[in-house]
Amino acid sequence: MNMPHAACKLLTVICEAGLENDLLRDLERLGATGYTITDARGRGARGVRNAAWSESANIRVEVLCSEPTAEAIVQRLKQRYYANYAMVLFMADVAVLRVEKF
Amino acid sequence: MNMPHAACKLLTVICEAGLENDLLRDLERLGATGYTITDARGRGARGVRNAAWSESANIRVEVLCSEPTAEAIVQRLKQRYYANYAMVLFMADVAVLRVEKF
Amino acid sequence: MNMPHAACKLLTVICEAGLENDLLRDLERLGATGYTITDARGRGARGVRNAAWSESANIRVEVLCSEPTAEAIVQRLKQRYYANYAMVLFMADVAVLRVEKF
Amino acid sequence: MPFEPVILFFLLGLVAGIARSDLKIPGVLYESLSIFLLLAIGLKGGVELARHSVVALLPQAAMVVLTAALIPLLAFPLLRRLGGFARADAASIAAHYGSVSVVTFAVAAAWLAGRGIEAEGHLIVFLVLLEFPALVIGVLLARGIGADTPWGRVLHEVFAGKSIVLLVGGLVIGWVAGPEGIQPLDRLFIDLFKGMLAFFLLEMGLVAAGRLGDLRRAGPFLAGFAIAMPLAAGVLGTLTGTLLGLSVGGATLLGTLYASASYIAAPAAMRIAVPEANPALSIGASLGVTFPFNLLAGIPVYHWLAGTFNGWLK
Amino acid sequence: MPFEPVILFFLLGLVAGIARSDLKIPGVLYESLSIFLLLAIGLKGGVELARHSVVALLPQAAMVVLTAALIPLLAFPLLRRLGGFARADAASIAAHYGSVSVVTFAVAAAWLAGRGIEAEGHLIVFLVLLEFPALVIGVLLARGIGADTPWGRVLHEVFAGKSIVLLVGGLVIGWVAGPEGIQPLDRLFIDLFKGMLAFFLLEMGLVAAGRLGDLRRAGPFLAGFAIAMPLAAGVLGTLTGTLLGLSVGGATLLGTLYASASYIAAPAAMRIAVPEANPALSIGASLGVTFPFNLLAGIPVYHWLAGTFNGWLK
Amino acid sequence: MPFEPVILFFLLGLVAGIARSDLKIPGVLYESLSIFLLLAIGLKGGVELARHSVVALLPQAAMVVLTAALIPLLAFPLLRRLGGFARADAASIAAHYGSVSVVTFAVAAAWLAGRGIEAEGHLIVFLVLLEFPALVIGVLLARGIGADTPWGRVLHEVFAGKSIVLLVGGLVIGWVAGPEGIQPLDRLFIDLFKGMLAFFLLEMGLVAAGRLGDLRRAGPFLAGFAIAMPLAAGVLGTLTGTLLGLSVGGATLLGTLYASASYIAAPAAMRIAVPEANPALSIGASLGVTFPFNLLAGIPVYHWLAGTFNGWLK
Ligand SMILES: Nc1ncnc2c1ncn2[C@@H]1O[C@H](COP(=O)(O)O)[C@@H](O)[C@H]1O
Ligand SMILES: Nc1ncnc2c1ncn2[C@@H]1O[C@H](COP(=O)(O)O)[C@@H](O)[C@H]1O
Ligand SMILES: Nc1ncnc2c1ncn2[C@@H]1O[C@H](COP(=O)(O)O)[C@@H](O)[C@H]1O
Ligand code: NA
Ligand code: NA
Ligand code: NA
Repeated sequence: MNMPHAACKLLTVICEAGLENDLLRDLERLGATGYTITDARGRGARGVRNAAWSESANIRVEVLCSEPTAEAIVQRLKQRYYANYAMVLFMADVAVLRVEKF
Repeated sequence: MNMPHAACKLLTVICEAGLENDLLRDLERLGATGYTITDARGRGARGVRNAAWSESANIRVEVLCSEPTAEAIVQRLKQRYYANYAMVLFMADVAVLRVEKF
Repeated sequence: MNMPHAACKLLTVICEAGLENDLLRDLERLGATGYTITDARGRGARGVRNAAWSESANIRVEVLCSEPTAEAIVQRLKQRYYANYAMVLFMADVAVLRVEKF
Repeated sequence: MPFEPVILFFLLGLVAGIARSDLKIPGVLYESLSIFLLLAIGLKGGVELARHSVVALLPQAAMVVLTAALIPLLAFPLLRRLGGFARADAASIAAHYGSVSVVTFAVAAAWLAGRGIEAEGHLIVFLVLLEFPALVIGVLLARGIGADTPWGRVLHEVFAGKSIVLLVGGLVIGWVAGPEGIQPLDRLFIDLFKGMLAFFLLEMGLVAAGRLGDLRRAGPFLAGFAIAMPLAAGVLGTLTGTLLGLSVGGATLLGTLYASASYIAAPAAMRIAVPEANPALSIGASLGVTFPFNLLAGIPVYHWLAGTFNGWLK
Repeated sequence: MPFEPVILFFLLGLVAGIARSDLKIPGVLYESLSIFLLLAIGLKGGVELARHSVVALLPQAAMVVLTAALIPLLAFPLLRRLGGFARADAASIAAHYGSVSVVTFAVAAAWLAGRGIEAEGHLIVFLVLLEFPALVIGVLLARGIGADTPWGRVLHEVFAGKSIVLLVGGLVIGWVAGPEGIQPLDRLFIDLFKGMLAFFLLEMGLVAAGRLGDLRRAGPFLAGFAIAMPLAAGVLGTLTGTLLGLSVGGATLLGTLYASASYIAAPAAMRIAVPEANPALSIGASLGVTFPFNLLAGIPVYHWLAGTFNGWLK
Repeated sequence: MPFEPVILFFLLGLVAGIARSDLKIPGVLYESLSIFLLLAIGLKGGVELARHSVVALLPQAAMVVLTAALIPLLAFPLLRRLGGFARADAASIAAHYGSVSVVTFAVAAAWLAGRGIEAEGHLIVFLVLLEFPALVIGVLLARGIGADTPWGRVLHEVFAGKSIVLLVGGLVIGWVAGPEGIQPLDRLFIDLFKGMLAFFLLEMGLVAAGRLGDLRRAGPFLAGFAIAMPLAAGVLGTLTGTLLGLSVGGATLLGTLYASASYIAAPAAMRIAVPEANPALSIGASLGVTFPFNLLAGIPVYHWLAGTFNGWLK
């Protein structure tokens, strides 16, 4: 690509909706400059979460950030939530405009 | 990355909402350990699907899985749905924590 | 992969919901053969957009397309919306079935 | 006024859709309203049923279902031979026209009520009975009785589909609870019915506006069919009703049921059972033409037919 | 009580929002309620209109629209010179204050009704007429009449925007169907209006709580403007109403309309037409300050003004 | 009929869920209905409160809260010793059963009203008071008073949780506005209450159907507990109510409150405060067994108990 695209990490976290407030506070503290949330449902090791009511709803949170920030977030989430909460996370490489934003 | 991140496939299927039950049964049978669904709308070869009512709604299904499982799912969906249903699928490489989960 | 998977770009645009009509018109004009939209909320440089009412809602638009089309879309969006609207975009490489579709 | 005021909401939605207004009825509101309408109609039918002997209705119900089965059997060859449609498409469209539209029925009932014309309450039972036979006929027309049809899933789709579950569920609740048991729910299910119907029609107008393009693409034969078919079915329905001894109002409602085309139960079932059929054709015809036609012109026609037939037989 | 009880729901929402409660009104419910309120107000206005000669209203309507146009023309230089706002921001805020808030109007109508004070029904027609001129003025203030303004899209955004479509659509339906045609819908649109308004105000409180931060950032000038402007506009409105011969109740409502600031039609239109304006400023002022101010303090003030002016002129 | 007709909607949802119908109540409708029900109950309680001296209620309220605290303190050792549950799970389940179910209360009130049995209006105040003490007790049982419990966040979760905010908010609004202030809202909050409850129960049936699997996995002890515990708590509640001088209807409602298990406030709070507890256990028991048990069998039992105790004491 001949544009000033810069590499950046896209971290996606899927977890139970009740964690939203806590999770966002963590993200902010660890240096994420933003996030995007969509409402989701799904199935995983902790069973079906079909979003029929708020207790069984998931959220899908995306964070564009640098690799160190992504690593810090992953460590924090792993330590704080992984044992007791429905949560899955994955990371991908993406190209962004204006990398200084993230 | 110096963490035990493992490579994994992220398969994304976008299709008409009415296929949800059948599709999930297929995923389970083919060995997917989980999935995440978000409600979507869109446009493609089969026209606009604006989610104004349930017949015109799409779903967006994400499956984290190994490459062989991903291949098996792609083959199955291609053979079973591609001819007659609005459906698009794409696959990406992602890094996950705890690859044994998927 | 031993299947006829072809490489393709996945462009994701996250922006304020009020841009939907204009954005879709741009996509069509620039040669995108389709798109997928999910409703979203988030936070970024322009503050919190929590989707509590329509003025503060985001959309998340995905476009599968060739690299030149993706570049053209990025240029257009950058020039037309980036200065005045809440908008973030990123691009990833994905594998698709039937690349001629996109 | 020549037509029911609630139809104006449909027209408002249609105009807003054509003018590309940013007015959108959230999909969830649409779903909620359709659950409300189906349940309310079921409840009303159940309360009516509690007043009747179910056994006494059986012969009449059998006749209604049998003659209605003629509709898809007539539509299919017409679409296949004259229209040149593929087998799957012809069968799917036939199924849509053989089944019924709950909202069209509700508008016809409101139209009659607005004129003070009485109608038998147990027509709602016929509404429920007419929902599904045409769907099974449609699948048979598309596939034959061959072994490769996933009948288990098709029948599950039909009988566990939300419209049957809500209509039959409401019917049973209304029947078990009876008029006094349901009475505290009347504030919601009876008093608000017409307002909710108006809201729903607004959304139907918006959806129908989005279907006009499909229809243009399908060509004039289908548009013509979508007007001729309900008229023919309306004649059959009002005649059947009159012969079965229904009042003019009741025969009007039966004519409307026969003339109406499904767009809730049928699309969902056909998509699973006959996936090679193009849904743009069946939904374009039923929602883009037949639904507005019945609302604006059909219902008065069926009423006039019912009156005429009733005159002949008296 | 000194104020309308429904305002308590706004306060509950505000408190819940400030206390960071997990109470959230789903966005879809908000959308559905706003569709309901706009349509209900339109219908009510249409039924009123059916009782009047439209032609007789024309001169009064022209005067109302003309004097209301003074509001943005006054607000703009104030914001520009005294407030030091950028041209686009000043124009956008001026447009918000020139347009009207349907919910503030509804609360004022409820407040009057709760005190048994009569008001002319055709005020709703003025509500509809006052929605959009200020939006056009705002765009002109921001851009001039230059060729680079996408007027086609701007006008489409204004006239095909959901608030105009629903208000005008309701007006036309109410007018065509007349009181008897609408009457079966009253159970929904009239009886439930105030309850729905309460629900909507709960959500508005939550939204307004989220806007207080924007406002703090914008500084004290804008907060002051957001209280002084409605007071000035309220004087203009009650005076205009009194001079046009409206009752005290009618003049109170007109004063409330002038004093209220839009947060449905204006933000959507300004975002498209004047994108370089910062929406946090205009929405922070109109929703974070002016809306609660009018609810809690403004309406009684406009009523007192209307009474005073009426006394002078009698 | 032996039971309240609205329960039929719960059964319909249960059957549809078990039959894997495609009927889905949109999550947003569920949220909207629960906001409606909580607010409506709060308002009703507030209007009742406006008729009483709050001070006079205090001693009764203290007794009600104190004896209800026995429920989690009894449930915890039972689950721990006899059931062999982990500490966190036992504490979380105990908290669910110590707290109350607003919908069970509403069905019991409808059941009494359907039989013309009077009950004290201020029971709603007890409903609000009983929501949260058990949640605090549950956290204490799980953690002790150790320093590592995030009490700030736990208490915020409890008191800023939507059920407390809406119940208390409604209570305060009803109390401040009084019967006449609230009266224009009655069309929505009173007249539609039972219909909305029916709708909500339909959804609860669907949700409960999805929980039966969890329960099967948890084994027979928990299922037995989920029936024995409400019966024991029902005895405690009806006895307390009778000793406090409540009418038979009032004691029935208090018994129902004690017997009911929370599935709105408790799951949310426990998830934050005791995350290592498995929510499938507590929700499976409270929603999959206790909720239907109370609806179908419990309420008549508590009424019979209340009648018997009342007979003894007279
Ligand atoms: N293999 C998977 N692919 C995609 N999403 C998954 C997968 N496993 C789990 N999830 C999502 O992550 C949520 C929590 O997963 P778990 O903690 O495994 O129950 C599930 O409800 C799904 O939405
Ligand atoms: N080029 C594309 N980019 C993103 N999404 C697409 C694209 N093409 C199709 N889709 C999505 O896939 C659905 C089905 O596509 P189709 O089968 O092509 O009609 C559409 O409704 C869109 O949501
Ligand atoms: N770092 C980020 N990661 C993920 N999404 C973001 C990020 N920054 C912004 N967004 C999304 O893009 C929208 C607009 O961003 P902005 O223009 O920076 O306000 C936000 O409301 C978020 O939904
Ligand atoms: Na038919
Ligand atoms: Na104004
Ligand atoms: Na309890």
